[in-house]
Amino acid sequence: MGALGDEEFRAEVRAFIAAELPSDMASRTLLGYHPHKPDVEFWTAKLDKRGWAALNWPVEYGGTGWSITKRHIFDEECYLAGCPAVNPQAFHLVGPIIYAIGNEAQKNFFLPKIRSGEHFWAQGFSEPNAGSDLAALQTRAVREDDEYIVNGQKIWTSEAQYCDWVFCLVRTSTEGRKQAGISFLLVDLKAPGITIRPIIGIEGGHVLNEVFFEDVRVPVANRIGEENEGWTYAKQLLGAERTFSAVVPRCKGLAVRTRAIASRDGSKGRGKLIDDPHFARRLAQLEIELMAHEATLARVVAEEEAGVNQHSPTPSILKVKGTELLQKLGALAIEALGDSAIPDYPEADYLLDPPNDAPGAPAAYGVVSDFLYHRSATIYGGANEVQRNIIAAQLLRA
Amino acid sequence: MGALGDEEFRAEVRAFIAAELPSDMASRTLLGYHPHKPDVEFWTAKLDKRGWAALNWPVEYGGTGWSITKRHIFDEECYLAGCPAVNPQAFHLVGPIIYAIGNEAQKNFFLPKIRSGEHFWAQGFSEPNAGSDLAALQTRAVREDDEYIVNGQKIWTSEAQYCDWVFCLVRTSTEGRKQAGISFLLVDLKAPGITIRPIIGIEGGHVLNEVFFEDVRVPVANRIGEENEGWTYAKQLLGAERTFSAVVPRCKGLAVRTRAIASRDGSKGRGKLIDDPHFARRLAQLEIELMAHEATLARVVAEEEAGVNQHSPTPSILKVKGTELLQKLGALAIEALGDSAIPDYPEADYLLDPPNDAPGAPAAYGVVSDFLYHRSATIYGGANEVQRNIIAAQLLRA
Amino acid sequence: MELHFLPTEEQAMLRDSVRRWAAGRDVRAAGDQQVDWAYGAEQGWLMAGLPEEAGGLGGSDADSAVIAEELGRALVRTGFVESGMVAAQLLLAIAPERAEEIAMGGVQPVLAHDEPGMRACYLNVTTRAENVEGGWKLSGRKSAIVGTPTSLVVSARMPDAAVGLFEISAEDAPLRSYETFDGRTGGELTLEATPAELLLVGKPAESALLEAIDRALVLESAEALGAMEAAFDMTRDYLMTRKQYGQLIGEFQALRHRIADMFIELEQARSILVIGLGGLAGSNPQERARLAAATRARVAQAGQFVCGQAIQLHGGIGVTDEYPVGHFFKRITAFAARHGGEARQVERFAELS
Amino acid sequence: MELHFLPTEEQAMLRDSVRRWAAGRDVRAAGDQQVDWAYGAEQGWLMAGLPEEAGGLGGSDADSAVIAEELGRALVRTGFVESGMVAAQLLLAIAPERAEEIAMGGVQPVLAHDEPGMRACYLNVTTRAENVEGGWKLSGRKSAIVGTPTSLVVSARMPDAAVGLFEISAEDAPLRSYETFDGRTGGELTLEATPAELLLVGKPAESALLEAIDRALVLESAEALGAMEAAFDMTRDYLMTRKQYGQLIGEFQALRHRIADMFIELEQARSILVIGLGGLAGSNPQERARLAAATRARVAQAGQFVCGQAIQLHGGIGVTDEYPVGHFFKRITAFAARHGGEARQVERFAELS
Repeated sequence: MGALGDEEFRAEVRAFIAAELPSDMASRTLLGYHPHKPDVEFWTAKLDKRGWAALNWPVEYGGTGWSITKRHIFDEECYLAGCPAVNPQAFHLVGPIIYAIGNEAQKNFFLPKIRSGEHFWAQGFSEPNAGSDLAALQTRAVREDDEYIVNGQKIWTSEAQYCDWVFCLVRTSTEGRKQAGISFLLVDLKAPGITIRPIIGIEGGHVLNEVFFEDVRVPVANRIGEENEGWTYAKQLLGAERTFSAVVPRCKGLAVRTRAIASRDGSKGRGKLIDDPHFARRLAQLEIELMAHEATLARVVAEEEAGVNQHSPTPSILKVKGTELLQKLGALAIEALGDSAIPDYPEADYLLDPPNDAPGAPAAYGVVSDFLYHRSATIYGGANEVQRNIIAAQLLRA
Repeated sequence: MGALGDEEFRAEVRAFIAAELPSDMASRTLLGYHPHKPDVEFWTAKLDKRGWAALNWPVEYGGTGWSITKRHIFDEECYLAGCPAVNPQAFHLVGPIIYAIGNEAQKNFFLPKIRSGEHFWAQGFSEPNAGSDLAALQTRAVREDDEYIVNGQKIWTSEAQYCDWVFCLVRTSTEGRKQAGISFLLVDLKAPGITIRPIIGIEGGHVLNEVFFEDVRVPVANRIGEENEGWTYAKQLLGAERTFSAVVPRCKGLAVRTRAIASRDGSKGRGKLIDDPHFARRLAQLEIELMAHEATLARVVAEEEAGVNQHSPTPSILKVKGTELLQKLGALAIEALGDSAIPDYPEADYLLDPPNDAPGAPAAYGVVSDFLYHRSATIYGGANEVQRNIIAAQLLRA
Repeated sequence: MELHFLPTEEQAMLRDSVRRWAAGRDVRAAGDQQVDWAYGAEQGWLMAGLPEEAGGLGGSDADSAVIAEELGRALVRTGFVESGMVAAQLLLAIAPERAEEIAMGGVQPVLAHDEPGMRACYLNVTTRAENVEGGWKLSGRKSAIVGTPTSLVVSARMPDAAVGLFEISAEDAPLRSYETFDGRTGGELTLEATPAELLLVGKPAESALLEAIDRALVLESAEALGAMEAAFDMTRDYLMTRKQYGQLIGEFQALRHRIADMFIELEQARSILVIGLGGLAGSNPQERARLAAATRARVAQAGQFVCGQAIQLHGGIGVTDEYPVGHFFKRITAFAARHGGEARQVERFAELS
Repeated sequence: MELHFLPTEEQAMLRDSVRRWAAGRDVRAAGDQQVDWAYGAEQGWLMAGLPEEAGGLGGSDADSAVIAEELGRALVRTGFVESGMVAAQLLLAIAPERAEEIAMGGVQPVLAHDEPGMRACYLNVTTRAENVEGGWKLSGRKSAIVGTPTSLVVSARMPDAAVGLFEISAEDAPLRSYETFDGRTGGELTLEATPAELLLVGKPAESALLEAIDRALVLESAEALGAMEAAFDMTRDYLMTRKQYGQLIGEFQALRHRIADMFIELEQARSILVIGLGGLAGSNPQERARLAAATRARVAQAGQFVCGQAIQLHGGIGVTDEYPVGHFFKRITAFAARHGGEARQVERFAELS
């Protein structure tokens, strides 16, 4: 459904992708495995050359200046075509904070390196005892002249193992409410005193990490905004990306893939699973839910552009609904695979050079892995329980 | 499924019902309308004559002394055959309290009159500001010589309009915790100072009432147990009836009826709705859930008889699962009816003398009314939210 | 397909005016349907969606949806949607010369198309039309008629199996009226060689009929959306008023999450209505039908959850006839039962995909 | 049908002994499957459900279920259920003279019946048996084989279309082993005129096969029940340990209601297992199949909810390979995907009703 119109623009995006995206990269991405760094670097550079890397940034910082509608179309086309996703922490999280709050030196140094793909960024927010209750964080930064000495630990740091920088919330004061006394620092991941320990996910992949800081020296010049005001900046950042957390393109891709899986000959006895009315209607049900969800996103986008209805708890709704749909679709995809879901399909073997006697079915590659990985979707970025707290708080304020 | 075995006993019950139950009474009951008092009186008397009225009571008080298993079989057969239900407040609630806590005079006076159907009882617990938080009740009983003077209001009093007595929780002291200072009184509904105001339900029926007490004089002899100990007795009473709140026979009846509704010729286009695999499987799903629920009831019954696993929060589970299944089955029955569900089928007209040009379909009589009435099933007897609190409290106690 | 996510200024004004009118109504009672009808006709509600040259106000179905939503919010029982927006528009398309009469509310038509067990197999018409001595006579049974029509637009199977649309005036129609469980007026028509005027036949009749059905699916969904909004608002207020255990019940996290879930569903319903209206405004009948089916299914699902939980969060008072919230639940229950039920509409969506 | 809701004293002892053995295991790793197998054989786990005259311990499938539940609790990867309880019992019924070898664990058979896309259309066998020079050769593809069998019991279609059961020793079988996503050993068999010994043919073969399948459905459900119990217990403990916002997360009402819902589902699974076992003990094959399908479906539904929410309530730590809870989720996900999925088992239940 082209709920957002603008078919001309859509065609331009398609043509660009068709011309520039190598097919092996596309198939790797479409299978739903974790991003492959060389692919992301390659594609970020291509986008940057065309001026399309920082699609959510204002033109003055090298962004596209596109309307949210256009960005959504672009995202959707990229997703469905299998373009590698640019480093999201850089483009969606720290980038906008740097251009909104950062000083000139920070903007000039960091923003171009994000756009070109030279700097990959990680997010250092959560700590072992500060998950849903993020403000309870304890990593300390003590000022010594023009440096902070940072000690502590971050956890659930996505992709830290191949990132260059990490933006952190650190405690610079223990006075007052716990939300006060937090500062926002940009830290070079190659700095001495940083140790990265991988956390392997239940899908077997390495996305998450623990990051340990032992007397890490960070120039005061790398602090964003004022000391002890980091919580305010972080909240701004977490609320901003409505569209990103709605995972609409990913859900659409999964619905299409599920239909394809269920349409294989012999997927149910001697027939096709998709011809089983019960299965077909459960898939249709999810497609309808997805249609309503996508329309909600489009409506929020339209409201945002028009500057109306700003106090509705819609970002949380988009996150809750999108991630729950993603999990439901994943479960239906596995059901459609049936026994073919069972083998563990290790990434490298199957993608780059699948053996001739490979067990299972190519239709299954990556489906279970993606499903297992996305159990985290209802947990990260503010667990869905926290999102429901936020929705209720907005609805029930007197 | 005869999950409980004992087929011989089941046959005996069936034979009794076949011999004694008038068919108009059976059809009236099976349609799911609210109990018709003359039917209940008739049937209670029949049961009493056979010695089967107080099936859950010990033999010494004129009960059957049956195992819980036998009671369950009996209940199920009665329900499926359309026997009117005996006054539940009398047999399931106050009766057991009278024989367990009451004195000899109370036992001798009240119990035979319950068994014979001479006394119908209402329950006076809830108040306008004491619903889920029952212990917040405020109806006062002030002692004056050998009488209490009762003032206050009860609400949601089922069937008060045709009951003879009401058992009430009243406040006899305001000292200490709110649970202390509550007494358990038996009150003659014909006593001066009592006013009953009907509450019409969303289904249009009159089951509920408000009961107002204005200087109502209640003999101290009608107090159950000790003064200020009423909360303990009430808790005993609310926890006792595991099987009653599981609504298994009612759910089974509704599943059978839903299947019949969906099996009508032309219920979907020119075919039958039951031949639609999607509908058939959703009904099968509920039948499976019901099977698991019934087996849970049977397991709890077996555990209770064996005296094991007594601290499991199973009564709450049975109530939650049973009432939620009842509502799901009701919704599916309405879906099966489709347009035929829409006319309002007033009780008396249709049951006793349906007009020749009656709109809708006889298959629909009582289905919507029953569905609407049972929105209350997840609210009364401790709302399902309260039941989940209870379950969690038992699971999470250190 | 172009979608309109934001109300126009005119729609906002229209919404306000309907809401002001409905504000004082008792949602528990039907009110005087004749008075309502006359008022609505005067306000132009019947014609909101019609072009000016057809005697309308030059708006679109989206304008009708705004009105329908507000009527649903107030649980208005009069068949504005069924008669004023669906059947009148169908009649007008066939008989444009009657525009003025229809626009003024002088005729209150209703579409008698459903048959017992049709279950949204819309072309499964079994009512038969026979040509007897130059006139048409219909035989069959029509169900689920809403309101107190002055004129019935009846579908029937022609001798050559094509679909025909006929008109029967209410005084000639053997209409058996009854009260519906949600307090509206319903009716069944038992036709036994009943004389009828032929309006349209064959493919044009079928197209007009299917468009009217899709319009009914979508605009009734708008009405249902309004009903669920009102039930939601009432529940939110109750959570901030009612105390138990010494605190507002809206402070209990389990109930907070429930109202959050209700709001999520409400927003889904609101969004998919835009999709359904986009389908009505489009030019592809199959796509229109597909999106109308999706809209109907999704709104029915959301409505049953929202209004069911509205009762649950109210507790005892919610199941009484005296309190409004149960009346919204009944309206949504009836809405969901009609047109074959939500599962059937999901099936139609899948068939049309 | 007689149902046994309470464990016997012997079953309680059996449960304790298996639980003691499993207590020290790391649920995140498969362990040494040969060692496990030898231990289980020695303990009589393979024979728990067999009458003494067949070399068993004189118990019933209910005893096997007790063992299976405890094995599931510890996420034991070895195919005790698939090989020891299902295939061995099938082989024994056909070849009672091999009782001692089987009971001692000297042969580890497995049933190779599933085929890609069979999806629990169990009689849809496409593997073909041909008689070549007095011996049998099989051609076709068998999937979803569990464990490291020494012997394969293979179903195939005879030249006259009857079902035949064959045996192929593992060394002669073109078995391609792989690791499953839940850390077990899986296998596929690609038969190309592979020589096989005929065990049984026609109706007796079909009956024996269907009984083995129902036993697999039910006993694997017992194993899944154990897995979900362990995930539940772990989550309950976590709620009473983990703090956020200065309080135990088990004090948040929304999470309290969630654990209550998990417990409700767990209890439903526990109960329907009794029904499934009742079916196995009964004498009516259709009823046995119907109840086995219901059991499988209900346990799969409960398991996916319980283990999914177990991860959710753990938060971040729940999605790591290092923490046990995700491993239970993977086992249940694989369990639910097999045998056609829960929806297919609901369909079978409906077909058999």
